[in-house]
Amino acid sequence: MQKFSFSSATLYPDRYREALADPASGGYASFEGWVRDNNEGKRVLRLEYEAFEELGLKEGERIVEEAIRRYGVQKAACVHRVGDLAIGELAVWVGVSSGHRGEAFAACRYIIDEVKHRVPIWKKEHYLDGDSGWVNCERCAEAAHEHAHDHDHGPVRA
Amino acid sequence: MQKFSFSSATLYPDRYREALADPASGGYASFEGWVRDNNEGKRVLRLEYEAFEELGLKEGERIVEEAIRRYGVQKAACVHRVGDLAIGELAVWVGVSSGHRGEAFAACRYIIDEVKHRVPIWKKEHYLDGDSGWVNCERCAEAAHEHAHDHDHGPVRA
Amino acid sequence: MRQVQVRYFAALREQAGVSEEQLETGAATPAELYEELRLRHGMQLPATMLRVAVNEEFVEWSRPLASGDRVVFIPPVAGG
Amino acid sequence: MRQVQVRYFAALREQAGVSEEQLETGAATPAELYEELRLRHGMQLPATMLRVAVNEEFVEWSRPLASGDRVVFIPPVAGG
Repeated sequence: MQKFSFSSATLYPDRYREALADPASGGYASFEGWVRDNNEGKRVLRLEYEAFEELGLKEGERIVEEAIRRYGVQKAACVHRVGDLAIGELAVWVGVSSGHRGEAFAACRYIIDEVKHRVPIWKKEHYLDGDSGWVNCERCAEAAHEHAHDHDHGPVRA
Repeated sequence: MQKFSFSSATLYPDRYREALADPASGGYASFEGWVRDNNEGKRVLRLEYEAFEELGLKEGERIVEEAIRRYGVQKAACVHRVGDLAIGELAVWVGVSSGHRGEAFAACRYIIDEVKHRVPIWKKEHYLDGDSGWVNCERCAEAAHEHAHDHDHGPVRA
Repeated sequence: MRQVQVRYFAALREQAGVSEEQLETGAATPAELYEELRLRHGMQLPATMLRVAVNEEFVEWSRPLASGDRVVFIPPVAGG
Repeated sequence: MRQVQVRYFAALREQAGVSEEQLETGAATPAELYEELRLRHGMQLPATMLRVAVNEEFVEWSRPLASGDRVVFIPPVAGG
């Protein structure tokens, strides 16, 4: 399987795991990110992931290759959902097979941490109170509000 | 699901994972131990797991409860195969769901480490060269050989 | 003047009100281009909160722009 | 004399040639019982390599044995 990919349809960890199976690997660590019903005290109803896929694929593949090299694991891969997701749905899957479990855990952790920080993916949460917001982008939200406000009172676009 | 259990049939991680799903949990870490085709330089053909199940269930449940308390994770469970296993088969599964991924990884690691050291399960490997042995029990094997040797030359039993 | 393509994602897409545009610009670098586009679209996010990619690779804000470049300004990411 | 049940697993089961037995013993503790059974079955593993459980709980080797106790000697484990 591809070391990193995006999917606009439901993720199936059992299928991906088969691709990582190796008779020389005794250990398999995986991580899944599920859509939570809350974030920072707000009730979340659903969310959207948007990705800059062309760059995301390259950066994601670099991360997985770094993990394989750094921890000497057998195989590793990551799949990230894009589009609309409901509560409880699987947003991201990471799997690593290795001869030793310590390295499998470390590589898996490395991949999810780096993916969250480096791959151009954005998450918009829709809240119970009708509000919505781009996660990690508090000032983006502020800016958007100010912009909308300005807009109500006159054109701001050139 | 039970926090710890044994199974004499194939393990199905996808089913167990569903039991750990929780709308408040954003992270799920899991570990699987697969039967490797080699151990300490010897080619392994198949293996057997034998367990003292009555005590194993209690000790396994204690370990999972310790992990939940210690790392504050939402839910956790472990299932261990017993009986005859072929190369590549799933021997043990651990899953942990949690609000935060750091704790999910730590709890998962704790459970597999403790299960390997504390739960009364024994693994017998059958090698390509026709030999076989109980893992972690080098002196058991020696003792067994000496016993067999003695036995050829005269009764040692009372 | 250079002909460049700009794509917008997430918060920037919503602020710009467009997901992609072709434009003629006198901007010599992504930094200059972003300042130009902020004025045009009223985007209020400062460049310090963004990263920038040209032709599907992360680049420095000071990298010279050439005609035909594909530019993407990247707001704070939130995968996983 | 006490009536106890002993179960054997893994390497000990193979060495003892039996997986379970009921026996009358004068042994007052699991430590004494194991020495008695080593002689009877020719098991060569020293008690220092084992743990012991009575009535499905790990116990000290010096715990007093009572009639009806279920004893298991536990060779080095290898789960996972």
